[in-house]
Amino acid sequence: MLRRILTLRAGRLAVGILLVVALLAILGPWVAPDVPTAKPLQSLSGDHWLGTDYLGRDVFSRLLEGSRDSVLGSVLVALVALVVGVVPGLLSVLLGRVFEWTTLRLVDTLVALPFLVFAVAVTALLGNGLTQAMLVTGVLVSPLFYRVTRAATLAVAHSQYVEAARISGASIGWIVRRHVWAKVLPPIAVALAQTIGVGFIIVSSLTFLGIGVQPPAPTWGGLLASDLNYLHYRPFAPLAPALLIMVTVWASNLLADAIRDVSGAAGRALVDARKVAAR
Amino acid sequence: GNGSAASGDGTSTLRWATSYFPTHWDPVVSGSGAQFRELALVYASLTKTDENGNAVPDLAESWTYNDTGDQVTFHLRPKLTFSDGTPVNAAAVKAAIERAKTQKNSALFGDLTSIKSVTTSGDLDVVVQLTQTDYQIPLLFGERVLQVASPAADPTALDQKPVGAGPFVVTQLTPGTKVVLKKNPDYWDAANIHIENVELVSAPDAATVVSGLQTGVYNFADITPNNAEAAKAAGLDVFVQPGFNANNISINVNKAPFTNPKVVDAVRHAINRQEFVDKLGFGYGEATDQPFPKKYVAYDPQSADKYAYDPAKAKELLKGIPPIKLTLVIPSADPQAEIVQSQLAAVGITVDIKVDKNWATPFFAKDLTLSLYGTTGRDSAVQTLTAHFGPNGPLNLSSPYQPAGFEAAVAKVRQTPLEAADYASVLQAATRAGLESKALVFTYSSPNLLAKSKSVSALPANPGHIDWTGVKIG
Amino acid sequence: MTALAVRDLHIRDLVGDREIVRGVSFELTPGKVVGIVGESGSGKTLTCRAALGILPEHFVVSAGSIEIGGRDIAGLSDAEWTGLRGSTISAVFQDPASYLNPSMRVGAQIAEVIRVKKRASRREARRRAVELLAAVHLRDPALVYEQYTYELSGGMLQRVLIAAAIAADPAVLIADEATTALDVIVQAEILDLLADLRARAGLALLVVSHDLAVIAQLCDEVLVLRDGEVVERGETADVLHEPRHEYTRLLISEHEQYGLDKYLEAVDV
Amino acid sequence: MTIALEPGFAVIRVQRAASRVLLTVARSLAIFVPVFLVATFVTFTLRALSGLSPAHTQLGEDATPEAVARIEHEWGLDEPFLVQYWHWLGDVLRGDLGRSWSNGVSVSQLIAEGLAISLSVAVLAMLIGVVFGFAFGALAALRRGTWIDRSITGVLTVFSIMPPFVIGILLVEIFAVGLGWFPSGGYIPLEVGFSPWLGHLMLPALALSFDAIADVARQLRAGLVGAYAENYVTGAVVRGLGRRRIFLRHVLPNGVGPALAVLGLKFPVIIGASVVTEWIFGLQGFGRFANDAAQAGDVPEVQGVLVVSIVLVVSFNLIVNLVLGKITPASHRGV
Amino acid sequence: MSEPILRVADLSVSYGRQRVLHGVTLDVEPGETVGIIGETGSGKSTLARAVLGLVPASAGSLRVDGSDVTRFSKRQWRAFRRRGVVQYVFQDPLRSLDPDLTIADSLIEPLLVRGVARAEAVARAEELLGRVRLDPDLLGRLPGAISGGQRQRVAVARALITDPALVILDEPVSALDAANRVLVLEILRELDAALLFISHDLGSVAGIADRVAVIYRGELVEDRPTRELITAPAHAYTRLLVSSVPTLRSATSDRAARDELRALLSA
Ligand SMILES: Nc1ncnc2c1ncn2[C@@H]1O[C@H](COP(=O)(O)OP(=O)(O)OP(=O)(O)O)[C@@H](O)[C@H]1O
Ligand SMILES: Nc1ncnc2c1ncn2[C@@H]1O[C@H](COP(=O)(O)OP(=O)(O)OP(=O)(O)O)[C@@H](O)[C@H]1O
Ligand SMILES: [Mg+2]
Ligand SMILES: [Mg+2]
Repeated sequence: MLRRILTLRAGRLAVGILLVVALLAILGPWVAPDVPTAKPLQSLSGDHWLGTDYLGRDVFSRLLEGSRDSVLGSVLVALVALVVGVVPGLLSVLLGRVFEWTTLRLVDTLVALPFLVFAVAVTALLGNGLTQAMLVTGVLVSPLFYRVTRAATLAVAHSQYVEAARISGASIGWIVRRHVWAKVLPPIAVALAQTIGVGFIIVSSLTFLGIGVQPPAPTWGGLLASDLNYLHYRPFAPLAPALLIMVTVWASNLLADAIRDVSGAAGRALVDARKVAAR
Repeated sequence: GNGSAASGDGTSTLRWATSYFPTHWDPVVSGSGAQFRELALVYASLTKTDENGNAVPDLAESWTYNDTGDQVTFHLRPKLTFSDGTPVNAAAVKAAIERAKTQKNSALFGDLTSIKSVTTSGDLDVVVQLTQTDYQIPLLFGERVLQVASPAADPTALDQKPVGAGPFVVTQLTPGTKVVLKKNPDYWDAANIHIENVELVSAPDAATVVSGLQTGVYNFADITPNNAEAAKAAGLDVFVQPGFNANNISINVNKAPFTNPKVVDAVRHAINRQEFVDKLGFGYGEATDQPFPKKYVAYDPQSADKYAYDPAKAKELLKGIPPIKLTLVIPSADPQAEIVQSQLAAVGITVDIKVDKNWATPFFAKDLTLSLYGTTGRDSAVQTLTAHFGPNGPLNLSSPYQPAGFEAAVAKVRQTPLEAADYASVLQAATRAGLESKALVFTYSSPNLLAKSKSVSALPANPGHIDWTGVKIG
Repeated sequence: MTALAVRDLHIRDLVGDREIVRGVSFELTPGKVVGIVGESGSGKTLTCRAALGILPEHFVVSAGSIEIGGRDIAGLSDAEWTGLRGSTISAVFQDPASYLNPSMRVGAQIAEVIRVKKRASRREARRRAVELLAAVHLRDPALVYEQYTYELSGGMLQRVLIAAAIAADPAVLIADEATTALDVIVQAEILDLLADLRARAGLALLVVSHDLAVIAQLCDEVLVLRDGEVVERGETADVLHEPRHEYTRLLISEHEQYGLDKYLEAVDV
Repeated sequence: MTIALEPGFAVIRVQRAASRVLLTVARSLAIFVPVFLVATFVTFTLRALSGLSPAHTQLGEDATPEAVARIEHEWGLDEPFLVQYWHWLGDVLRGDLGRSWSNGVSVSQLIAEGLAISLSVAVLAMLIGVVFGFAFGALAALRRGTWIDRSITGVLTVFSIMPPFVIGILLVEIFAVGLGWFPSGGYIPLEVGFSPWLGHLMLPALALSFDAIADVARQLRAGLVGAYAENYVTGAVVRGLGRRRIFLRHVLPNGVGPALAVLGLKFPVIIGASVVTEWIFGLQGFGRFANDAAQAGDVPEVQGVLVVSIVLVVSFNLIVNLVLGKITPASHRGV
Repeated sequence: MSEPILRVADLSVSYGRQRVLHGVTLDVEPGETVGIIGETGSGKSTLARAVLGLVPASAGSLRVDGSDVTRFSKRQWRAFRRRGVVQYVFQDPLRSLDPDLTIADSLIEPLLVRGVARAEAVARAEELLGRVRLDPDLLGRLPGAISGGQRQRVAVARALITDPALVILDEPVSALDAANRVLVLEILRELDAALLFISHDLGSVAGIADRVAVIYRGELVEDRPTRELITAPAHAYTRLLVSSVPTLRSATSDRAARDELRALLSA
């Protein structure tokens, strides 16, 4: 799959950017230069590549330090959504009517809720932690996974080749392993990539509203939100975190598109066609 | 800048964006210090303060103490009415004081412990019997504690239909967000009120308040220090309304590790007050180790710099004590906490910051070990002192602990008439006694920073108050 | 006068860079029926599409000519094509459901053609559309008019599609595998209907099928296409009796070995 | 014969339309009721878990444990959980969302006041989203593969990856502070005048519409491109219909479905994002109310917010379904 | 006389309230080829699905290869299917092969399910490919990468891999062109298994079936040797069918007769 994604230019770009982001997340806190605090709100200089923040901390180091939480945050959102969405999505097709009905109603509920309002409200009720905010957001975006999984599973479950397998005496487990998984995984991967993007935007919006912040732990969203308060001193300061967020979201979307493009029979054909054209 | 976008209506309208929009419009119920400034648009008090913080007449023309100082009589101005037509008389004031003492959800009865009873004498004289000699009462019955509402109004309805005898009358009120007022022609000093209309709204994100002022959406707003430069650059008047603001680090000496006085002292010496000013003040505010500004009568020069910034000494004090880990609990994200964290880290104390929406519960139950608080102060210095240092003071995280000698010093102040020659020294002695408290480390006083469009004329510089007397718009 | 003349048509795939149709010629006069048979991918549909001016992207007519009503189609503008289609040449295809708009009542799709091509009033168009639905042997045409595609069976849809195709009285109707997906009984009905139209309105028909027997039902002349080339052509009876090309012989033997023919012959004899 | 049939047409048509509307309403209700029960129950449970209490909002610096207990009793918070839920639900069904912990005002009233503003903004945002979304989407689809298509897609991508608060602040800086075209915030009721009202709504609506524009345009483009590839378009071409007619009558109705569906989903998103925009633009609407309620830990307000948003979204979906059903009956087949 | 491989007795099947088959009785002897003919929606596929246990019978009984399967539980069915006595070929070979599995994987699935070792199964698959005239090279490809005719032969091979006694073919040739059709029919003719050949086109069944059963609106209206059925159809529907099948020699001549029969049937 990855190899196929890499045959697309957009796919290479997306994977490249996300790799850098992942590296930032893993190494960021380690490589962040431990610059002592200095005069607050300096603009760019040799000592402080991106200037200093309102407490005189080096913005560049803060961005690096913040990478892990920022990335983990949206990955956590996506993972929560994945777990909460995929399993019921699969089971809604394979288990009985009662389960199907119940989960469908629950998903209808979640979809009906205005995202941020709910995230804000529930985080208020659950206490003001980044983790709470993430869990809530994850649950709120889980319908995407539920629907995607369910749709893919439904399509496969009613296909002739599954019927053919049943006629050969295959069990449900066999059918899922052999026929369903391969069809369900690509749309889940698409949803996962999309959700990481959505997660970034939502988590940063919540941070802007002051929800889910646990100072002094920096996040890109938090840095962006606080930079907006000092526009007069450092007008271009929000650019760095904003670009990081936007590029990451963009790369996630690109990746989602690339996965969509190369998955399934049509995707294979596309990739093959490109290979032929390249020769 | 473009100031004309929304201010073309000619009449003098004050468009005020406030970050402290009152949650409740009944003065007895409303709890926070900053909101009284807004409530004062509607409600007048018995007294108010002048530029020096002295009590001067408001609804009461004058007042007289008996010889023992345990009874004070307020003489009301004649022929005043509330905006519902009810006369402002001694009965009304008596009712107001009693309501503040007895109403179930009153936030004030803690402030009124000196009041034994209230009687009327004739139509205009209110006689207040005290439980002790207390010459602070005229200061007490100012904006903070005795905004007088009409006795004819149903107290439960006051929140939505405030009826007072203040300079303005509410015409429309959207709870929590917006209130529209017009000038009260029956206000005793109406001749000096030149503003016709007021629209008070709850302020948006701090970053956009200045844009709002700049584009004329508002013409008056409180701003955060970081926005002061921008506001000036946008051609706005930026000024500081003097006040009694003081931020502190609250410490609970009943809990480890602060049961060890050395740790408390270490914290006292670890705090670099100037850093707060430098980083958060943007040229405004000043370092302080007392809950009073320097020029105020209660400020005790002798106590200045008692625990100066001395990290070496702090480290010295901590020697031999096992590593300390603390949780600093605050109600919302606050850079002060980050500064405290880094300063304590510098002397080897690890601090975790925990933002807890439910902060008030443990704080007022005195369950926290370490927290931050900022007071807006009170008109009566004694009140400020007891709130911080008294055994039951709400701001004393270490209740019932109080510093030795504090109780006596405060009693002495109460017994000293305000105009007595030694009033200042007695008061300062009480401050000195209070500052012995291990429960509080004062850091800096954040300024009451305001920005206004140039069309709004300067405000009287009454500390802690926003007084519209004489202010013109246009 | 020829209604449709295709002369030595070549169609080229620009992307694959190969010629897919190589030298197809035939001529249709009013009332005449020409059939094209051939295996899958032999270029039957591309030939039809070329005549309709709707070749898929990157396919072009690389040589030869097509004339519709005596007019060469090379260099026709968009507007001219629009004027020609529907009122001079029209077509029906396999899978009729997909060739009708699923979100419009089927009757309205016929009336639409009449309104646009015949400049008829709304009422008049509706009246004519109902008449057309009756003319293609749909029972209860007024009800069918109000229905959507998903409410009709394949046979009914093919009739509706034919009604829409002939609504503006074209001279030529192209039927590309128009009966392939249908039940044999329905197929016979549609073939009978096409025969009717040809007899009654003098419609010239181009019938495409991969089943020689279907062609044999209707056509005066047959073209056998293989790999883009005409391997056999002639009067239907001649081709059936004296197939010259091996592929034609395969088509015939399929029917003789596996079809009904052998039993029917027994009866005939 | 045809004349006799005329009334028949009308009757058939009306019957079909009526039954379609009824069916849609019934279906939406069938979804709504369980959704409502589940959602309210969850929010109520969260309240119980949160441990928030009206006492502190009210008592401020005077919160002794006894005073807290007294106030909680007054609010009925010492009753068993299910009893509380039952009472609350009963009240909600009667349209009473309870009273605010901070000031005892009826939550329904508070929300109603804010909602007028938020809905004005949301509707305007939706309108902008629809107009620009459709214009961009249609243009990109009609010019698919050209530089126009690519640049529209590029702009839309930027729109969709910008966090809403960044958009808001940018708009303020550009259109209010920089160009001075619109006020930077605040709200003027419609009674005062149409153009000041609209002027105040413009920037927040614009900020909210970006995401809608991007998604609607993308879906519309995909839908239209897909519809153009369908056989019925070939069918219409072959019948000799003109480009414009094909676009309007055949491509658009069939390609618009996903865009409309997305539009339906955008409504909750816009209401949600209003939490941010109203905070930036100083609008005292529903979103600001939600934020304030949440920040203040005022549980009845928070619950009211949730209930109202569910009702809003479900009713909006109902409208979308009805419109969708009118435009494309195919949606009834689940196609 | 040996027991028939399939014995359908008085079978009725319903989908919910809708009765799709009523009282169908049909025997298939080992090695025999029986054609099932009927119009769209007449219930042909339903009959096949009932035989495979994919839809339950609402009345009547089914015996397959000597076992009464009418009341089989899910578990019994699974065990029975694994024996591979009955196999099925779908109309559309593209959709009956998993697009993500190679031809080899699809082919050997019935054996793997039974627990046969992979190597053994692949060997068997290679052997079968020869019988359906396919190149063993194809084994590594995906269904999308081979032609329609080849796919249908793969589907046939897959059905044969368990050595079934009965193969049910649902419109196996109607999506194929002439050459492929002939090829598949030839392959089928060579088989020893009994065939149940379903089609709406009498023409495609006539050449291969020993007997043809006609289903009309859920009822089996005629069940006779092929020649008899074609030359002397008894039921009106069968008569219309015979006269509707396009043949090389019939022209529009039977038109009048067809119109009459249509009128008769729609009455
Ligand atoms: N849109 C298209 N894109 C790419 N190739 C095409 C397209 N349409 C047709 N072809 C190719 O052109 C050739 C001729 O196709 P055409 O559709 O004319 O065949 P046909 O004779 O109609 O076949 P069938 O009987 O399957 O309909 C085939 O090889 C096909 O692969
Ligand atoms: N799963 C199902 N649920 C409900 N009804 C069904 C189902 N499958 C088939 N039917 C109905 O049962 C009837 C018989 O269907 P069946 O598929 O057996 O017909 P068929 O003869 O195979 O038709 P075709 O030639 O089109 O394949 C039809 O009316 C069909 O609509
Ligand atoms: Mg074709
Ligand atoms: Mg079938």
